This record gives sequence, C-alpha cells and structure tokens, in this order.
Amino acid sequence: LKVPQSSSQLRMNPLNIQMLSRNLQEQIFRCSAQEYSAESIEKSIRHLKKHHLWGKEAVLLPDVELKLPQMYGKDIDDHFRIIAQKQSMPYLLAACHLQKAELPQMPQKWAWEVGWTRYGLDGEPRKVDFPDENALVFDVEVCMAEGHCPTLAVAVSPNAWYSWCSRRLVEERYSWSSRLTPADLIPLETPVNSRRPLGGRWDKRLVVGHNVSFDRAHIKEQYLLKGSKMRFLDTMSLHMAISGLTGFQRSLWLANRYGKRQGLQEVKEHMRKLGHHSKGKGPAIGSWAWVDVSSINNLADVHALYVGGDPLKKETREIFVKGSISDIRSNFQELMQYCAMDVLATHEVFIQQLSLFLERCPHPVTFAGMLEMGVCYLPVNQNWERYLEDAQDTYEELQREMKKSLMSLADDACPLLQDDRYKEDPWLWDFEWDVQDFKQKKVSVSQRKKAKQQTEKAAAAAASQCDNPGPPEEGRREEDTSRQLVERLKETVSYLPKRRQHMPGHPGWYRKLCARMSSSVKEENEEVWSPGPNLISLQMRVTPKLMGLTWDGFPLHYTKKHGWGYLVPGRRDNLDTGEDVEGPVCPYRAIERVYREYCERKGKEQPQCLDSPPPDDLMLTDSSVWQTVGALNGFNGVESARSSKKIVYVCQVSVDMVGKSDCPYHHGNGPYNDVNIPGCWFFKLPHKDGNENNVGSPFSKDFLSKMEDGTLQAGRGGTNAARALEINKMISFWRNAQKRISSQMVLWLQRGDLPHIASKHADYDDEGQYGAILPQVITAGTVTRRAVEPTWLTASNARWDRVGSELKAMVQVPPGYHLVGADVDSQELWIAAVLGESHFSGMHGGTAFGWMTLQGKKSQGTDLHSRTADAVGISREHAKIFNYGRIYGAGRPFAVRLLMQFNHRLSQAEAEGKARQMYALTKGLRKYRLSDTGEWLVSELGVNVKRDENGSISREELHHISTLAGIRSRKKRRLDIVDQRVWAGGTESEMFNKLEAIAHSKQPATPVLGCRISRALEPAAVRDEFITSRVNWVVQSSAVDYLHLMLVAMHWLLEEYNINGRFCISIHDEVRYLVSSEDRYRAALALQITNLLTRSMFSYKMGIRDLPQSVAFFSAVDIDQCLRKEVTMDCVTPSNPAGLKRRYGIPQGEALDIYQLIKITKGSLAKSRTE
Amino acid sequence: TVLSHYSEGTSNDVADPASMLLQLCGRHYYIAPGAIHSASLKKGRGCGYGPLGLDLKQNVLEQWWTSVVRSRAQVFGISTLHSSMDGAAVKMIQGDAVRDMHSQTGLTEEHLAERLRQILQHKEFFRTSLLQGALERYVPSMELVNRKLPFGLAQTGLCYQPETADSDAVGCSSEVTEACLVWFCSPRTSSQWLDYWTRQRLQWWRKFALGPSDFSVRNVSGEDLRQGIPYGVEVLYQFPWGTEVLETLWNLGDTELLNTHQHSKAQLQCKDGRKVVLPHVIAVTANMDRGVLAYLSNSLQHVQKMDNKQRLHQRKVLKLHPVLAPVKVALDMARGPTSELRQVCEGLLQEFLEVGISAWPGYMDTIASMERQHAKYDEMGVLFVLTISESTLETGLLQVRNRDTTIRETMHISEIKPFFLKYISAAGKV
Amino acid sequence: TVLSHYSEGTSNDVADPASMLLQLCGRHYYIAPGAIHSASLKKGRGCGYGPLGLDLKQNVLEQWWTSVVRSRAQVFGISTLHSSMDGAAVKMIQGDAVRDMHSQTGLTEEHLAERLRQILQHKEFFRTSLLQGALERYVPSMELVNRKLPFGLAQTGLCYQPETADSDAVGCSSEVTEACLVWFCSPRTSSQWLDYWTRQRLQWWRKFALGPSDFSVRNVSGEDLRQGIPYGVEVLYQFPWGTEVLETLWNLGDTELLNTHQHSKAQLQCKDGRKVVLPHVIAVTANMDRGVLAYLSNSLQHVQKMDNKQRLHQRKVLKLHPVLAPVKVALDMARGPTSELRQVCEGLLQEFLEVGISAWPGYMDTIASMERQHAKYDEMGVLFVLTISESTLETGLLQVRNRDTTIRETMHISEIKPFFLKYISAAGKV
Repeated sequence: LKVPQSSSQLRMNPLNIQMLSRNLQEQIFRCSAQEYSAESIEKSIRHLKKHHLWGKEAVLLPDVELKLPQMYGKDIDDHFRIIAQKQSMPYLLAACHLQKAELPQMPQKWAWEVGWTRYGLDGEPRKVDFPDENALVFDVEVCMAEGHCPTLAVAVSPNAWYSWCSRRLVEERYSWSSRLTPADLIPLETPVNSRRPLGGRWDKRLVVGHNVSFDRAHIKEQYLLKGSKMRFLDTMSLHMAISGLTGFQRSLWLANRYGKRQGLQEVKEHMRKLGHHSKGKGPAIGSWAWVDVSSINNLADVHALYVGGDPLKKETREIFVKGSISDIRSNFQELMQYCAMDVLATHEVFIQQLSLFLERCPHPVTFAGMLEMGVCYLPVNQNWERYLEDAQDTYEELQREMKKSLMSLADDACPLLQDDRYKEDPWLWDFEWDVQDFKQKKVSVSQRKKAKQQTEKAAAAAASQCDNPGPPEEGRREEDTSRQLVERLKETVSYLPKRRQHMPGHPGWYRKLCARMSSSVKEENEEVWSPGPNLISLQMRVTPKLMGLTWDGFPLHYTKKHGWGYLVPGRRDNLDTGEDVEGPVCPYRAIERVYREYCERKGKEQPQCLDSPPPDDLMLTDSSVWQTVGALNGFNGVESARSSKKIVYVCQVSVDMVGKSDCPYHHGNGPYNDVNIPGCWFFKLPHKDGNENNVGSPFSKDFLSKMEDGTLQAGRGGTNAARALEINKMISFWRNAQKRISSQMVLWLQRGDLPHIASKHADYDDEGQYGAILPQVITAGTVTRRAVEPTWLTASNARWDRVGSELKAMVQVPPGYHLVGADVDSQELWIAAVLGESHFSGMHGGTAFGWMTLQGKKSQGTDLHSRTADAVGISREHAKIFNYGRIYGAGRPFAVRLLMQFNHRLSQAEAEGKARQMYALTKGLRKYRLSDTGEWLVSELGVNVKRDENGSISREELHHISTLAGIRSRKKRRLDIVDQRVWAGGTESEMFNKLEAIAHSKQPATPVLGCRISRALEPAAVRDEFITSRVNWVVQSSAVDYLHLMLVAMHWLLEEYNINGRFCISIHDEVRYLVSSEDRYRAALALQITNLLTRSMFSYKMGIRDLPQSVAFFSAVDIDQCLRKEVTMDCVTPSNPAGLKRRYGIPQGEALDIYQLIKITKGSLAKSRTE
Repeated sequence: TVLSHYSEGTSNDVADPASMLLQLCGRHYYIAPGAIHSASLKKGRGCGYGPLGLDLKQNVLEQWWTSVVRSRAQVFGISTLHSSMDGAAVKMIQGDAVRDMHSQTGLTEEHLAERLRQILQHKEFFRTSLLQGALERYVPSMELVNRKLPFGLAQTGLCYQPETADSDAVGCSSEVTEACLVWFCSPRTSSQWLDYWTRQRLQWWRKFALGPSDFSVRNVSGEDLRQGIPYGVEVLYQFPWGTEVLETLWNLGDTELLNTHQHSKAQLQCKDGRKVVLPHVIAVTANMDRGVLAYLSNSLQHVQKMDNKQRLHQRKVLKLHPVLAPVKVALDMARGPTSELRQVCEGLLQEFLEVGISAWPGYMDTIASMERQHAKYDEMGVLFVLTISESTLETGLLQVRNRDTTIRETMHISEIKPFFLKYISAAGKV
Repeated sequence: TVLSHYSEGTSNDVADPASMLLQLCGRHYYIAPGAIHSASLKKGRGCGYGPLGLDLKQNVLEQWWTSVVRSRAQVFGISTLHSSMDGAAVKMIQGDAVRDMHSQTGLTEEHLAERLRQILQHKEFFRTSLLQGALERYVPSMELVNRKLPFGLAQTGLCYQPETADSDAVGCSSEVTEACLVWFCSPRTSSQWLDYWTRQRLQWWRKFALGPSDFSVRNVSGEDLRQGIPYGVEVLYQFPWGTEVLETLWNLGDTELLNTHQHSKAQLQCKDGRKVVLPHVIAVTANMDRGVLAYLSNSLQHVQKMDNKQRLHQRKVLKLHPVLAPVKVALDMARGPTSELRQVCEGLLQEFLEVGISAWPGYMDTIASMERQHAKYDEMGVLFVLTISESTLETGLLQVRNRDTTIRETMHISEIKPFFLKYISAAGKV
C-alpha cells in the first residue's frame, strides 16, 4: 500500500483513521485542532475490539493539497450563515415586505383581454407587459382539456392587482398548435415577444404561491437557460416544514375529519393491509393534540389552519378540471374571481407562515437552500419526443404480443371441449365449460315447410343448369339463381330473436373473454371491436390456469376465500364421500401426474403417498387395457386392486379426525382444509405482508423473483406463457409511468432563446430542438422536508429489461454545455454514524457502525452490508435492504416478513430467530436506566442487580425488580422506576440512542441546522407516538440539511468564481448542475469543495473539528451530457436497444476524483488566463 | 410417455421439420410439385407457387407495400427493368443462337468463337438486386421531393442470383423476390434512421407472426461487415432447422451513390433543413420468398389431440394470420338435397368473392368425411369452415367452425358476410 | 382561330401525339427518364416506371386479377418460375464468365470454345410467354377441382421477348408484363367460352376508359391464324399513331396440352358433367404494358381555356378513371402560418394514407403558384386538390377542387375523408 509522499500532511486520529490533510484541516477549522480524552479513546478501542474491528489494516489515501477559497466569519458555521444570508437577503426582504403589506382592494370586474392587466389603486384596468414588482403572490389556472397551456392567472403585490388571460382563451379558433411556444406562457419579467428584461438587468424578485412550482412551470422566463433571478416560495412547503403530516397521520387526519374518529378502525385496517404494521393492531392512537396543529396540504385546509374564518370555496375549480375552454369563457368573471380568492388566501396564509417558519428553521441556509431547490431545470432536446415515441411503441408492441400469447393460450384450451376432455385437466377442470343452445323463435311446422318448399322451388329452377358447365348466356348475370336462393334464405332472419346470443357455441369462460360484436345492422360507428378472446389480461383469474402455473410443481388454484394457492395431491380423507358431487370434479390423478413429472425433472424423490404411475405398457393405445386401468381407477382405493400393486395407494394418510388431515410431505402456508377438493390439499401462496393475507394475483411484483428462480413456473402453452410473463416484467415500468412521463410539460425554445454558447456552438443543429422541462418539485414535500415530485425524483435507473427506463438519460444538455454532478456516498449511513459517534466518544470511527461506514472494506468483509450478510446468512444485496430499513426505523417484525419474502421456504420460527440475531448484533438489546425512585427501590429491597458499564439493566432484571416491588399494573408505575430506555451491545446501539434522544427531546431539531420537527410530531402534540417517524426524521431531515448546505455552498462558489452554471436538479443524495462546457472542470472542483465544506460543517456541529479523509470528497464527480447513474452506462433497454451512444449520439462522460480534478484545474477555481 | 409411443409412427415429421413443412405446403397447393420447388424455397429462393402460395406471397408483399410505401408520404414506389444493357452480373443471350451453335457440331473452333463474339456484342444484363436500380433513380427522384431529405424509393421484384460453385444451392432456382427500400437521408441522421427502420421492419415481421419472438435482429459487424460500411443490421428468423437472414439493413454512407452517379457532388446534394448535404443511403432489402417460408414455418402448430377412442393424434394447424391466410373461408355441405345445398354454397361463395373474401369451394369435394375435411383445412390454414346442411334450407342457420379454437358456432346466413368482413379487417388492425 | 395561332408554338405536341404523351408521362413521374423507356413503352414493351406509372400499372393489374381470378371460383392464380432448366427461348449465363472471356484477350480460339461449352453446359432458359408454364401446371391442378371442367389457371408476370433482327424494336427493352388466363373446358363448349371471354375482356377494357369506343375486337383469320388453330380474337386499341393489339384470345384445342404433357390421354382427361373428355384450352393473353399506355392515351384530354387576360391556353388533363388514377388527392397549402398549416396537411395526409387513399404531399412544394400547381395536377391525373388555408385553422373549412369540373367546393375537414372514400368506391362499381 502506498504511503503518501508528503507525510507531513498525513494525519491519523487515535483510532488510526486517516483525517483530512493538514492544510485542509487548518483552512477549514482554523487551526483549532481536535483533542481527544484518553478515556474516550480507550472506550472506543474497547468497543471496536468487541466487534472485531480493531487493528484492521486500512488503505491510506494520498493527501490533498488545495487552496480553499477565502472563508467568511469566525468559524465554518458562521461562514455558511454569511453566504446564505447574502444569497437570500433580497428575497427575504421582499417576503417581509409582502408579509407586512396591506393589499389593495380586489377589482370587482376583470378585464377580458389578452396578456396582463394592472388594476391600480383607483381600480382602473390598464394593459401592461408584465407585473413589474419585486414581490408577488401568484396563481395560474389551466384548462385541463386544452393541455398544458395556461389559461388565466392572477397576481397581487402590495401595490396592485394583476390579471392575465391567454390568447387561446380570448381568441376563438378551430385549432391551436399542440406545441407550446414561449409566447403561450405567462411573462413575469420581460415584455411579450422579448427575452430580455427592460434595462437588460434581471432583478431579484420573489413569487409566492401555493404549490408554486406548478405556477412556475407556466412562466415564460423560467424556461430560459440563463437569466432570471426570480425565486419562489411555496406556502405548501412552508406548511410541511412547520406543521406537516406523515402519510399515516394524513389518513388519520382525514378519518378524524370525516368520521369524527369513528372511521379510525377502517383506517387502521387499511394501514395494516398496506403492511405498515404487522401485528394486526395499529398503534394505539392516544393523543390527538396534533390534529389541531396541522392539516393536509391543500390550500383550503392550510388556510383553515393558519387563518381560519370562512372556509375557501373550491367547487369552481371543477370547471378547470372537467370543463372545456368555452365553459371557461362563459364563466370568465367567476373563475377570475375564484383565482383571485386563491391568491388572497395564499397571501393570508403566507403572512402567518413566514414568522413561524423563520422561528422553527432559523438557520439562513435552510431558507436559501429552499429557494435554490425551487428552480429546478431539466434541459431536453428532440430526443425527448423520440424517446416518448419509442417507449410507447415498444410498450404497445410488447403488450400486443403479450395479449396475442394469452389469446393463443385461450384458443388452445378450447379443443378440450370436445369429448369433455377438460375434465382431466389439472388446471382447467373447474372453468365454466357450459355451452348454450342456439335460441330460435318458435316457428310453426307449416311455416317451416313453406320456407323449405320455396327454397326448393328456387333451387330446382337453378338446378337444371347445374350439370351444364358451359358459359352463362349473354345478358344473364352469372350465378343469378343461386344468389336469389341465398337472398331468400336470408329472409329467415326474422325467425331469430332480436338480440343475438353472444357466441353460444363457445364455453362460458371463453365467451367472457370475447368482446360482443355489435349487431351489424346498426350503423358503423367505427367501434373498436377485435376478434378472438381479446379481453384477456394477465390480471384475470383464468390466466394463471391457462398458463398451467405451478408452485414448486403443484398446480395453482384459486378460491374466493383464500385467493391464490395451489393443490397438493395425495389427500385421501375427502375422496369417496359417496354423495353426488355438485360442480366440477377435481382430476386429482392428473394433478398427481403433474407433480410426479415435476419430481422426475428435478430428480426429486417422489412422495410415497402418491401412487406410482401405471407402467408405460398399460398406456398403450389398446383400448381394452385402457378400460382395465379405468376400472382400477374407479375403485378409488384400497384393497380390491391388490393384484397390481403398482396401482394401489400405498399411503395411508393419517386421518385422525374427519376433515383434519395434514399433508405429510409438503410444508407451506396451509393446508386449508375448508377448501374441500377431493384428493388434494389446498395451500395458499405466501404473501409478503404475512400469510394471513390473500394473494390476488400470482403476477404481482412480489412474485417476479419467484418466477426468475423457477418456483413459479408455466406448465403449458410453452413459449406463449413464458413470453407473456417475460413481457409483463418488461412493460411494468412504462405501464405505471407512461402517463406521468408523456404529460411532462416541455417548452421548446427558439434559437434566440438560447444562450450564445449553445446557439453559436459548432454542434448547434438547426433541425434540432432545444427545450426544457421544469419538474414540479414541492421543495419540502414531506415532514422530513425532502423534496417531492412524482416523475423525476423517483425515477429508477435504466434496466435492460424495462421499457422506457432510460427516462433520466433523456435529460440532455444543449450544445456547449455539460451536466456536472455527484452522488453523496452513503450519505445517510454517514450522518447516522456521525450522530452516534458524537454521542459516544466524540471521534470519527469511534463506534463500530461508524468505523464500518468509514473504513469497512467489502474485500475484508468489514463493511456494513457484508457484516450483516455474514451474520444472518443472507446475500449482501438483501443485507443492504435490512441495514437501510433499520436506520429508517423498521423494526424486527418487518425484518421477519422481509426474510420470509426473500426465502419462502423459511419457517416463521426460523425467520424470527434470524431477525432476533440480526437485531441483537446491530441495534443491540433494550436496557433500562433506573430512575431515582428505582434506585431507591433497589437499595431498599436489597436486590443484587447486574449492571452494564454505564449502569443500565436488562429487561429481565427490571421485571425482577418490579415483581419484587409488587408493581403489577404495567406501564405507568414501571415508568416510575425507569428513567431512560437505551440500546446496548450492538454495533448501532449508540447511534440509536442518539437518534432516540433527539426524537424524545422536548423540541426535536436537526443537530446541524437546528430545524425543528413538524408541530404535528412534537412530543407536546403526540407524546410517545409515531416514534418510528420521529427517529426516521432525525436522519432524513439532517440529510436535507446536508443538501441545503451543498446548494448554498455551490451557489456561492459559482458566483464567486464566475463559473457559468446553474442548479438543475437534486435526486435523493445526488446534485446536478448545468454548466457551460469550458467551465465544467472548475465546476467539478467547486462541487468537491462543496462536499468538503458540507461534511466539515456536519463534523463541526457534532463537536468534532476534523473530518476523515475518506469522506471529504466525492469519490467521483460526473461530467456528462445526460442524466444517468454512471457516466459509462449506455442505458440499453427494450425501447432503446441501440444504446445511448448509437441511438442518441451521446458519448460516455467523465467521472473524475479529486486527484484528477486537481491535476486538470491545477487546484484552482479561478478562470485560467490562457482560456 | 404417451406421446412418444404414438409419435414413433410419424417420427419423420419430428425428425425433419423442413421436409415435413415442405411436404405439407406441396400437398396443399402452396408450392408447385417437383423437387426443384421445395429445394429452392428451402434455400430462400423463389419457386413455382400454387394458388394458395401465390395468394400468401401476394398478401405478404401487399402488406410490405402498405407498410413501407402506401402509408408514408416520403416513400415512392418505382419499377426498374429486370435487365439492362450494361453493368450487372447476369447476362442474357438468345437461346436460338446457342442452340444453333450446339447443333452445328461441325463448326470449327474459329467459327464458334466468331459466332460467340457476335452474340456477346449485344449485351443485356440481369439485375441481381434492386439496390442498383433504385440508386440510378436517385437524381430524377430528387425533384419529386424538392430535393428535401429524407425520402425513399421502394420496389419489389424479381432478382437473379445464380448459384455459384461454392454455394449449396446447386439445382435451385436462381430467382429471388426482393422487397427493397432505399432511403436517402442526411449523414447526421443516418444512424438514427437505421435504428428507426430496424425497429419498423422487426415490428412488421412480428405483427403477422404467431410466435413473434422467433423473429429477431442482429447487428452485423466484424467479418460480416462489408468493406467501408460502418454498420448493418439483419432481421433473422429462427427456422427449426437453423437461423436465416430475412432482411438486411445497411447504412451505405455515400460511397455507393457516388459510384453510381458520375455527377459532381453538387448535383447529388439535397437539402437537410437549411444545410445542403450529400445524402447517406440506407438500403433495406428483404427476401420475400424466404419471408413466406418463415411465416409458413412460424404459423404451423402441432397440437396433440386425443380422439374419443383415447388415441392420440397430432393435429397440424397452419395458424396463418387472418390477413395473410390465403383462404379465409371454406364452404362445405353436409348430407342433404345435394343440388339445393350446392346452390346455396355457390350463392354464398359468390357473395364472398364479390367483397374480396377469398373462399374455397369445398362443396365440390364431396367424398371425404367431415373430420378429414377439417384436418385438411387446418393444414391449409383456412380460417373458417362453413357447413351448409339441410336445416340451413329451413332456418337459414349454418355452422361456422373456427380454425383456432376448433369450436363450431351456429350463425345465420344473413350475418355471415358482415361477420367475416369485420373479423378480417379488425384482425388487420391489431 | 385563336387556337391555331397559339398552337403554333406548341405544334410539336399536336404533330406528334406519341412523343407529346410520352413526354408528359416522363415529366410527371409515370415513366422513368431516358429514351429507352419511352421507346420501349411505345413499342408495347415494359419500361422503368416512376411512382405514378407504377401505381397505374398496379391498379390495372389489380383490376385484371379481381375480374379474372378473385371473383371466380373456378380460376386459380399460380406463379411459375421465370426461367427453367430446359426448353424456353432465352438463356441466362453468368456475367462474370462472359466478362472473363472478354478480358482475357490473349485467349486462343480453342480455349474460348472450351470455356463457352462449359458455360453453356448448365442451361437456364427464360420464358417468353406465360402459356407454357400454365399448361405444365394442368395436371397438378386437376385435383383442385376434382377433375371437373371448366376451370382456369391465371398468372401475371414478366416475359422476355428479345428483339429479333427484323423487328423495329431494336434498342427497346425485351420485357413484357403479360396477364394470362388459360381456360380448360370441354371441347363441346370451347367456342362458346371463347365468345364469353371475348365479351368479358372487351367489357373490362372499356369499363375504365374515357373513350370506350377506341377499344375494339377483331377476329383473327387468314394469315394471322396460327397453324392448326381454328380460331382467335384480338382486342385492339386505336392509338393516335395507329392500332395495336392489347390482348389475344386463342382457342388452342388440345394440341398444346398434349404436346406439353407426355402422359397418356387418359391421365389428362376431366369430367364434363357425366362425361370424361380431353379438355380444350383457351389462352387469353394481354400485354399489360401496352394496356397502361392505352389507358394513358385514352384519358388524356386537351381543353382550351381562356385566362383572365383573354389569352387562350391549352390545358392538358389526364382524366384517368378514379379507380386507376394513381393519385387521388393532392394536399396544398395557401399562404398563412406555415408550420401550423403544414401540420394540418401532414395530419390529413396520414389520415388518407391510413385508409388507402393515395395522396400527394403538394404542400412540400411551396414555390409554384396555385394555377401552375393545378395545371400540374391535371397533367398528373390527380382527382382532387385540397387547399388548406389560414381559415382552415379557424373554421375547419377547406377548398376541394375537382379535376374533371375544375370547380372548387368548400368542405369541412371532418367530412373530407368519408367523401373521398365514398366517391372512389362508387366510381369502381359503375
């Protein structure tokens, strides 16, 4: 291993963890070196030894020599405060102005005029280019039927009201282009048909709105790549930060409103089904105080919460959702009024929110970060439309193919109708095989005779010519007579009932899969009828059976009561009931055959209790032998067929009591013997939320892995069934996402709208198209203040077998630009680790969890996931899910369920054992610290208590004490003797103790930026409830602090060093900037420095004035021309089979680490003079 | 298993799927009788087609034309001569002259050579592919589109590809029906267009297939790559006896165009938006004879069937797509007053033919049992079988058997034609 | 008169109607540019067709097929190979071999002869007519109809008829597209059938003509009569430059059939009612290239027209039958917001193409005046011209110009497609 050359820079902390190079540490922490007490060093070493982590070798990193930009203030926190204030001050002032202002009188009548109209203090309408104001409250309304084009808008400032009308509203035309141009959007800073502000200077303006990102997406200047300095404050996001609700709380809140807490049971039931709580009991909701300090997110409810008074009327809104543009025209004044009322309400809400927000999230970085988050920008080009087309085409084609496969399966099952062969089919025996008689009106015999005679007469006339195959005579139409005969026969249609039966000759189940062809007599209104069983879909109950699905070799079966399961043959207790069985009879012999064949294929031993098959020679086509076999089978059993031992049922199943039999050779979710299928036990398919749940479809996402590993298999239909399953997997993503993705609002820019860098670039293509999507991000959309947006922020990465999953890569830069961005490496793990370390010994790597996060090596098996995987005996990938799940607050029951889902052959007990083991190792065990009362009791009673080094006692000891003390009634009194509950003994115990300490504190706030938890989750409102959410909040919300710090630092560096770039988007722990190509390396270096400062800020606020080298920088900054996980990914998918490079001409990007970047930029952010 | 016992008797079928298929095609009027025809078709050459084969091929070509030419504003159909006075690879001389030479055995070598020179003086060469002809039409066609790219020229027709000594197609016909699109586009977009056409063509092949996944594409690279050509794609079909190329798509760049036209570059340039460029050529060429064989092979389904005496039969069904199936409906008659039933059949047949529903006069063949008739129709790929019986004369009701489900449905004579029309047109749209 | 004054300038047109017609066809994408194509077509040979010519020819062939094959239960379509290993009159050898011989100038006579023999050893002959191939298919086809007479075999396709020294077609292509019906009937009815088919064929030719009387029939007798053949008929068209044969109908008796098949008579016999007979053969063969030229010539109309400056113009209109016209509708756009109008045009065009109405993207050509555009469309034979203007965007109304009346009608965009569909289908039924 390489030892860095300038070892003068090399610094290690007492736990042998490499720290920042000296020069960096000094620049950031201003010479104030961290000191460690011997005691805490020793504590840490002891802890690490216990977890077998002490003394492991680590790779040393080269030092980083870098001159950082001049920093402000007395320390790093001060620095961040100063730069954030600088960035947000004009907007904050505008906000305060808006908060304090008294609004002018709302106009009574709105101007029916294209563009903006200003209503001065005198109320006189005057046409203006745009509202030239520094602060506005703004609301846009869109007629949904007309696409994305904004229809009307209202804005208000302390000086005046404004209204805006679309050209498409005021001018009536037969058709409008479906393509939006900047002229269709609302100008807020520039005159119509101009892309420059008056005076050429962009002002720092503020717009306030409820869910303002929607309004932003309709503002013209926001689509310009560079220019506007307008920022947005979202009253919905402010509300979430102040008083937001978790998803579960939202359901309760609604139940509370509508059911007066009565519908609560249903809500709980619902939540249980969703799998939020496994034990069948939702959390007991004891405290309802939070309901009164919060609300759900819509403007009306938010208004009611902060302002009160008369409720907002929202009914009018329906016209925008459901109505046409002409409906809007005819209700113009009313709708304008509605829009204005919304603006007014938003303002009222804002007045209240602003102070609350500033009080609860006091750090300037939070405010500045949210402003930055509000101006996401995704550049796209002509490839966007190609992508939509390709994905949709591919999707439709695959869906057609899937349907075709399914239809073939249905068709191929039909011949079983002949000779009732379906009765012997292991899957199809219980379908509806009935066919209908063809119905005719009663026709009297005489009528019938008459008809016949007539036709005969006509036929006879023609018949004379029949044997004379000469040419028809001239002047006579060929085949005239036979045509007449047919015409006459057609008249008998009057004997038929008016309404025809629907395919009476086909079996019932098949009939239901076919669309009814409308009577041909009716006019052809181009209905979409297509032939064959085209109503079939994967979701239908017949489909798994048509495919002949088996679960571990057993045919699938459906019951109403238990959902999907499978039939296990060999049951004998319900065979010969003697009664006439109603309905279809199960061909259990055929099912046995299926399972036997499965065993043969798998080389598995066949269960004894299945009789062995008749020898092959009995199966010859000699019918007499067949009859013998048939006769033998007819005995159903036992003694009489002794002569041919092979056919005798060998197994005497343990029939202890009638109706209670158990399968001796198969274990699973069952048997459910209330399903009385002769010869078979019924087992349910396992369910991810626990086996008491019914499986509704074996094709749900949860069974994908079971299909891949062959547990669930198609037993017939060969390629058709297999292909259908494969396709189902391929189209799953696009099926769910298509609507959202293709309705993304794209604005195409003219050449002149683009910066010169793009439009004058050699690669600029006249035939190409350049535009942007403004993702409608709610900057703080959850209680953790994480941003929410349904398409981009949740998009997964491209997968070769998912149609359309190349979505992110379709964000592509205009010529002359690059995307510069990076993923924060294991952000949440590190945040949690630092929290734990600050709590424990105050040094990096001081806890086992922290050490693994910093130093763990996959190769040595010392990283977090490998550790868990080894300990529990699961794959590393699965372990990862458990590890994150735990940090997000998932408990042991969740782990049990997940374990069983990963391996359905695991029993409940085994899974519980594994989960217990895993939790003991990681989270540790519950320990209790005695309160003064408790201590007094102990000494009073003279109990000998076993204590940990920190003095806590185990659950058993506690129980012992309370029993001795005679405390029976549980909770309350026990609480008296317990001061604190803690975790101990696990690698993550200290971390959880810290998280819980914060969560339980009186005013939970993030440790770095001091943002307080939502009022709806503060202990004062919820007491001890929603703990999971609160613990989860600590890490998640700190991650948001992390993001805000990065955004602010990056903004500062871009400005300070004149780097031509702008914020693009942040997805999870990833940030992306759109940077002019010549500045891309400087921007990349700036991003590295941003990470360094952000991590340092975290450390600093945790009381550690140092930072491990390994986390100081991004492992790589991606410089790329599109958005993707890795710069080398070619994003090949079924809809992009040629890959990004060939199909879209996008080369691989660069991924540069800090050393490469320093080399390229010479460690300087300044523009090099030679350029 | 039960199947294996039975199939011994028909093991030929299983052992050699190719000859089984070709026998079936010969038996049911798809291809002309004679070894040369089966051999040629199997090698992807043209052959003599019977009435059903001709209809199938016409239907396939018709669908190709609709998809490539008729539904696109920028593709123009052309037809070029099969032979030309110079250039191509196959030469035609008059048979008489040759025969003369042969007959005159006493001819000296000298005379022979002289005669040969005379004959060869007037040269006429046959095309071996459609590409060259289309490239030659590039200049006159630019005017069609105002010199605006992209546009395409399409043609279907016969090409002559005589066997070479090393080929394994000795004894086969040298005729191949090609369907060829030559697409002219800007160099900037040529690789995108290649992708586009690849996708289109694959989709097209799959549209009419029973098992679409047997059709696939493969990038051509390495040794297969033509000299100097950056990129090509092949559409493949996986026959039971091996994978064959149905169609090739080449991005030819501008070299072939420059070779064909001795003009200056300027004369060959077209507009790509505001720029003027020398177009790149994408050549999409399908072998439609092999395409026909692919569809035949793809749609042949073997179905096991137990008869009422518990004997297992293997039923063969040619499940051709409704649009491609050469015969949509067969008309049979049950027992009853022959001449009257026959009249009804003829009348219905005429009605079908008038609206373009191809119908098979099964009633002319009165010998076979209904079961055998159905088996025959299944092998012919007939979509529906109508049975007209005595009761039809009384009530107008007849039996309609569906090829795919084997189920017989009762329908009224007045509703049968609209039903078929709707069925076929709807099937074409899916 | 005014006309004569004017027409002096264009006297070429009037003086030589043939070259005028062929020039027009060349100008408007009916035939490929190049003297060989005009010359060939004029001589009734195949030529390279442009997009419009190809469509016209396809439409004519399609109508022939519908009339002869598709609407008849007893006629079966077949396709035969263009070349065969023996027998026919034109021979194909590989060009490489010939080229080799030419290049190797030093070759001795002896070697040359030897080489020639090698090449000729493997013989491949080309068909000169479709008759022989159909006769060969007689035996396998008998089964199709249960040996019941009458029945027919039909085929369309290329034949090679290379020029002979005495012909005046030197320098023309040797390709002719024939449409051929071979009808097998009882000797008893053969002359009735000849009459029947003559009537049918003449009717068919006239059905699509603007001037039906230019088509006529003539009995062939005397010198024209082939040896041993009792009777024949020719369908003629009177071109401005002379009368030419479009189609021949021969009653060939049974001799050709016997010549073709070396079988015993018994094997060739069919049922005529209850009798068993050796069928007579009626061969109906049309030259479809000449047919195309006949329709072009027949539908070209000269119309005098006075413009608003009182100058007389001669307007040429190709009044092709709506069913045959290669382009049914052209889409033009008037002045206005270009990109939006263009979108409407493209949308409409796609709508037309989807339902099989061939449409011409006139909106791509933005240069010419509307008057000149219309004159061009008239010469192309375009049935309707749609003009999309700015008011279309507002009201959905557009202008529809009828080729035959030159009158412009206002229609709504939503009604245009059904109107065209109805118009064309109705025109086909008349």
